[in-house]
Amino acid sequence: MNFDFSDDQKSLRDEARKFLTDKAGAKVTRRVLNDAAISYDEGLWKAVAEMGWLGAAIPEEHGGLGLGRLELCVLAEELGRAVAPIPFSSTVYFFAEALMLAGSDAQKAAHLPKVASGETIGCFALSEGPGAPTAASVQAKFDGATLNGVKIPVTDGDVAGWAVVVAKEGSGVSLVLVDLNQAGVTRETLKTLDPTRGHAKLEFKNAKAERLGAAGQGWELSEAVLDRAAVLLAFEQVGGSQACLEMATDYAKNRYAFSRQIGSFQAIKHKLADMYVAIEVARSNAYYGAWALSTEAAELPFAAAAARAAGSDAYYLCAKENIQTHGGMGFTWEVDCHLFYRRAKLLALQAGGPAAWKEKLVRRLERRNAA
Amino acid sequence: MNFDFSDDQKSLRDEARKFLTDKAGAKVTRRVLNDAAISYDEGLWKAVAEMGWLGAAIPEEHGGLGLGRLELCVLAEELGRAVAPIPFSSTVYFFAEALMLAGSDAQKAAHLPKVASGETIGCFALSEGPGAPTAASVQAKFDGATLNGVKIPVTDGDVAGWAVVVAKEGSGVSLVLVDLNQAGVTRETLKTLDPTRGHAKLEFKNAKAERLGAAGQGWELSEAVLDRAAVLLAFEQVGGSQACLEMATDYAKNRYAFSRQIGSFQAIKHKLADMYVAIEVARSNAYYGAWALSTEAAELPFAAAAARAAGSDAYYLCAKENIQTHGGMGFTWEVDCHLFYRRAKLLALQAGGPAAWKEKLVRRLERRNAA
Amino acid sequence: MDFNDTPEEAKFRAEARAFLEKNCSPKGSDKERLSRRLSTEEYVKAAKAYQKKKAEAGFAGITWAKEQGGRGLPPIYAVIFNQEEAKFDAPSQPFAIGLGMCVPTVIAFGDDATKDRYVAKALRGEEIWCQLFSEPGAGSDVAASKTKAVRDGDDWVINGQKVWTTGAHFCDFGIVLVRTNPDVEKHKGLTMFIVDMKAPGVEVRQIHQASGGREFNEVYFTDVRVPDKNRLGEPGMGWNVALVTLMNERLAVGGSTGPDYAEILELARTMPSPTGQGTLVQDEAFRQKLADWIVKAEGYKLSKFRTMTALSRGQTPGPESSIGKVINANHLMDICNTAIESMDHYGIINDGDLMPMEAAFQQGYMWAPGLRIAGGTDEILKNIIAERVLGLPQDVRVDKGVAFKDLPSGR
Amino acid sequence: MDFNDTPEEAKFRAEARAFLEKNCSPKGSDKERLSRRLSTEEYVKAAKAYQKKKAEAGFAGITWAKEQGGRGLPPIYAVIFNQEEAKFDAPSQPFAIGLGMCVPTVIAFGDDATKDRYVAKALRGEEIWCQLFSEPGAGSDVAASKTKAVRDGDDWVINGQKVWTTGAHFCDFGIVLVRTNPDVEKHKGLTMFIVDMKAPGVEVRQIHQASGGREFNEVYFTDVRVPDKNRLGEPGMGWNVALVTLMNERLAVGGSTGPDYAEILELARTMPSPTGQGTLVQDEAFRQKLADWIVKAEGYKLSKFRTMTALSRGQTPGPESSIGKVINANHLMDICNTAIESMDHYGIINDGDLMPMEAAFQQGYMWAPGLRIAGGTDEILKNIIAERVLGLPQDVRVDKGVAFKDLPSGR
Repeated sequence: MNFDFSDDQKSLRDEARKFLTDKAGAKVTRRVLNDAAISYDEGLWKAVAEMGWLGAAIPEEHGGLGLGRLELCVLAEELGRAVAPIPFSSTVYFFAEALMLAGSDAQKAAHLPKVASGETIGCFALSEGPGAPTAASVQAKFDGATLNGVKIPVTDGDVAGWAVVVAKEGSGVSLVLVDLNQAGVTRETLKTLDPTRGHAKLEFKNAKAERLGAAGQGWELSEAVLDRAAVLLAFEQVGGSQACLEMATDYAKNRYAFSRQIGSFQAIKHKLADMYVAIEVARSNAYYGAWALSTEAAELPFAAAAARAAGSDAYYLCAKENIQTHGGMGFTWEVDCHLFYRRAKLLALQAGGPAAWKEKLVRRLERRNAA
Repeated sequence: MNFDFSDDQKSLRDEARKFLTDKAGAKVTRRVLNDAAISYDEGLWKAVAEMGWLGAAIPEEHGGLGLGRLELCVLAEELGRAVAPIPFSSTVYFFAEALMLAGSDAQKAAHLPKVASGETIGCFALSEGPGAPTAASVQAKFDGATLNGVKIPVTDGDVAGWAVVVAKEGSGVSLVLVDLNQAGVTRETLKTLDPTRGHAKLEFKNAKAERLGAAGQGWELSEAVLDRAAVLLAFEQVGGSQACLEMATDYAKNRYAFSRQIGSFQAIKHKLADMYVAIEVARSNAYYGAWALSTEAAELPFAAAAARAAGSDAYYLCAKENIQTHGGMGFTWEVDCHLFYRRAKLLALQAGGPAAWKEKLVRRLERRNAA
Repeated sequence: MDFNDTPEEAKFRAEARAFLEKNCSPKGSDKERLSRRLSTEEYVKAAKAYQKKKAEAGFAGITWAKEQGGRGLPPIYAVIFNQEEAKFDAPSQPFAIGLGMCVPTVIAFGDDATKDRYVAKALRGEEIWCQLFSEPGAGSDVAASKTKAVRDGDDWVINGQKVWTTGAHFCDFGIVLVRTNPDVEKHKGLTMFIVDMKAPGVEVRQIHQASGGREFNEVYFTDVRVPDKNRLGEPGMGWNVALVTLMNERLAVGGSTGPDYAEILELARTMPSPTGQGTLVQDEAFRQKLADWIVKAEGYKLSKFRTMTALSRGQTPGPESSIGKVINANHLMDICNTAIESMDHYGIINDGDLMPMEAAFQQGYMWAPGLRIAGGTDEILKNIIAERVLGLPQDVRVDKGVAFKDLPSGR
Repeated sequence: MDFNDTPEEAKFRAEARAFLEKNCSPKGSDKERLSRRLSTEEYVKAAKAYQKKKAEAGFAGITWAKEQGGRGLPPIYAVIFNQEEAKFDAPSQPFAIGLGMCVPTVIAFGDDATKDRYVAKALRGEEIWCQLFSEPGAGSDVAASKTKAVRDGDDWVINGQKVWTTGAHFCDFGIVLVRTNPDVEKHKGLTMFIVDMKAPGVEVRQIHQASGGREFNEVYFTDVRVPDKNRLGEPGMGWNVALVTLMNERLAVGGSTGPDYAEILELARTMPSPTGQGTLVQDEAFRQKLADWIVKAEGYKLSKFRTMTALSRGQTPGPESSIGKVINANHLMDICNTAIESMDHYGIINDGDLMPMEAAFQQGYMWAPGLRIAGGTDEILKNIIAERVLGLPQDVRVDKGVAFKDLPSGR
């Protein structure tokens, strides 16, 4: 029985935390928050690329570090904790994972090295409007060479150079690889609840595109990409939740009301204990997802859904109760509570909302039981 | 604007509380709890009959007091508070209401005076096994003269003399009036979570029976009976919830831990405040139900569903948190907490479970919006 | 039980409606509202004009004594007027705190000269008031105020900072709770003053909220001189004065907070369900939640009817009306969060032009955390219910019998 | 990350399984269990015989030092044995508290003569132990124990009452926490003794629980004489001794508490949905709840794997394992309540012959309130998490610096 990260992985975590404390954190996130003209921090992006993190899980032959997914989970937790304002998840959890999952050798060779170096920002375009997408609801259309349709919202779609797009092809669905810097692509920046990350509406009009993976396999591939991303996002959620708990705990120890530390009041104690319990549940489920992801276990779909459901609920709880613990201060722009509250919602929605994932979890349990 | 009981009704409440404090209460409820041979307290039943409560809402011409449904609501709250171990709800909220709603003059004349005097205990037989019954699920069969089928469970069915039974008749459903003391009826007593009330499985084999109300109108009538009973049960739930809150508050003021009254700890304070809020919500919804019931308003189906949903949730919360507030003492047979915890579950199930009523509430809202 | 007005109440309601129809537009869409259409300055001007008309028509100070310019009617009449006014786009908001909380305090504690100077002008809409209690270090624990006033001849000199002051940037006067004696117990060293918000040394800065808005202010006092005649109550009795102000808060607060069950039901009719089958309104998980929201919202609304009944019988509603805020803030957050999550990825968009109901759910999501805190946190309100309604003992107080200056106050 | 045993662990697991297959039956239905089939007396006899076999085979005291008759293995081996044993109907329950909590306390604080007298006999199943800490007035606040012991020559004389003592009616010895000095602070006047449960003056009465069962006892002490050599630790140091016992509690507690998500899913396949359409398992409200239960149950199970990993690395699990009980009791109550309510009116029946899963949901409903209290209430466990894991300050203590006899203790 070894259900924990290795000492090497823990060293990586310590290193990552030190690096991000230095190079990221609220001050960097706020640069993006307060400047409507930018939607990610270029300096941090470059620094992260230089650390090799963008290629952590990319094989060495494609310019990556060739580490495992467990190492990527470690990094994800730290990026979540730092509320990092960079298109890391879109590029690494979605775009690169889609390429590694479905790409031809040529596609991998063309794109992965640029991802690893930080040259290519990638994104994943699935949603086409309100509600959880289904295979049947996809309207974007690929004819083997060109793509037409509208994707909204696309996280980091405003700054990405390339997109993996889920599109109809004939009677099926395919994944499609598209260069976003072409005449056939129009982008419209979107205002969102989390301005520390970019979002766009992407419109494709006869945009040149190529298939990623087999024709008609797009929905299954999309689900597989979402499962992988779900585990990695769950680590971001755990990291963010943990940061909220630490922030609230610190405040509760130092803030006085009625001449006592507010952390000595049971209402605050039990609130923070509830956060702790939610995080432990989320963390354990995330670890299981990490194990399944790293070993390509058959349990991955189930584990990913559980990790995502637990992570989304925990982060929402922790983000809102962190504000509440801070009282009036927590509701000011200057105090960082709202950065987490905003990011919590983005992470809960980016790969599909909680109710849809809970339904997936139950379906996967039923499938497992039937097997 | 007058959304409260009148002074007369409040006097009735004070009187009822005084009477029940004297004649009922835990000591009487425990007589039934601790004696497997009985399922209601005959002495209390007679006393309640003598007070005229069984006929409170029955017209004077049929031997009742001819008061309104508001007065019955007042009595229901007090009976709920006392966890009264008598077949009051089955006889008055279900059996008598069904007769008044659907009975012919002859049926009313035959049965209502005996209900009012306490001579007849009545019951309502709808369920035929696990799950919420529907018009389509009813299996008991009435052929115009005889009844066949099995009803399980029937609250107070072990002690009732007469039953109103929901049965199939041809392609529709009818209400049927049955004398339970006949050869065609077999009763089997059931062990339940609330042994302070009787329950039976009733089996009908060519039992003589007569129709109550029009043929084929049984499901609509059954729903109407359930709506009326729902409001009255909601008052029992509010009364029970309030008793739990008072019991917990009293204990919290007098029990010491860590050399302080436990009621001075925020965890207990906030628990009791949550109970208070739930009760206020339940009470206000119950009052609205009472108004709709007493004025035969078109809002009754909506109001009844809201009152029942709020009442069931509030009583469950209050009953379980009353135990928790009492700590180990609350989990002993000798302390009365479990009487409420048991009754809370019976009241939440007796006229159909909470999820089914919440679904009804939403349907009724949609119907209201569509109108 | 009877939901109808008495004949007198019905007559008053008709008069109120006639007045409102003459002077205001009925509520239209959000975009048409005065508060959106006008600049703050224009809106305050409109509010003053409207208040003047109310005063002339006898709808200002409905429950106030006649000698204060009021109409001397029972509280139910104020409720009726508010019910009717809520149907119109009436610019009454800027006066809510002043006439609801501050001026009643002036009436209760001011001498005749003070009342003559301030009450009528406030009632006629000529001067607007704000309330200056909360401080960065005194939120839930308002009595821990540190802003100090030192006697200097006939004046007091105020230094310090207040926070979360609604409307400070357009107000003329405020009532300010300050510490005049740090050498006695916390609650015993406070004094209340009327302060001229235009006086030298008063600086108002808007607070940038987490939600992005700027409805509240910080107010800094630097050597602000206030004449002793502006004192309300004796020196050291400020806490008792403040309690009167806060008691009035419960009567003043109310109104809609954001989208409720009707709005999310409307949304659910068109939103796909998270399971991919049918619409959200067909999803039983949603329907069960909707039922809970109906029960809570109706329960709260009906509880207010019970309060109104008590008012109409001449009873004063007690702290039990605190349940409203405990229910509403979390109710709003839950509804908005569910609505957003049901939109899936699309729910992250926060743009009124693109989103259902002009992004009301997204805005509610950002506003709800503030609502859980403003005017008393969930935790403080539950303490109030536990202690003042249920009679549970106070928590252990470590600030009894200790001079304010010796109390620990953290960083 | 790796869920496999090391080669040594795998070998040990195989040995354990072989032992269990030889000496126990695999778990069957509830009704067939030894604990149901046998009388208490017969069951205790079977337990003693089984414990003897365990000792002979080297599966008793797996983590205990060799000089105490143990095997001196790391804690992960005890976990492995427990995992395997849980698959069998092994009558180990009567020894759980004695060997898990009491005897380790004897080992930690007893002198050699004491250890020689008691430890081996306990390990070989000849004598069973119970723990006598809680009192009617000392539940969450165990240190408020009032049962007193007064020195008389070489003996101490005990008078008072303990409560919630598991197995007292069949135990041979107990460790009892008593007050030997009421004139000092609460935590400083306690002393721990070994008490012979068959001694004159010890009276055991079964507690009738709210759930109807009788698993616990009250124990009355009337002039019970205990020799001074039975004292564990110095007089006045009883609280420190008790803390060691309670620390072992966290390692001893565990196991299944009742129906979980798999069981309610099985139920839902046949139960009609509350909407009247299809079965419960097709009802999305149920499915969303089911997902939450999966997440919690798996999260708890996986958290135990993390604890086991820490154990296998030689770390001691801390108070963070308190999360288990906070999750489990409410989880059980919620699952049972939902199951019962889904049965509609039928759910009220509490008869194993009539009900799905032998009425396990009804029984869980009645048992769950006890689980929220036994071994530390939800509230106490959250305090522990807040204070010992998160490092939040203690609540204000009013019992510091006051002699026990002068503390208020209510009615």
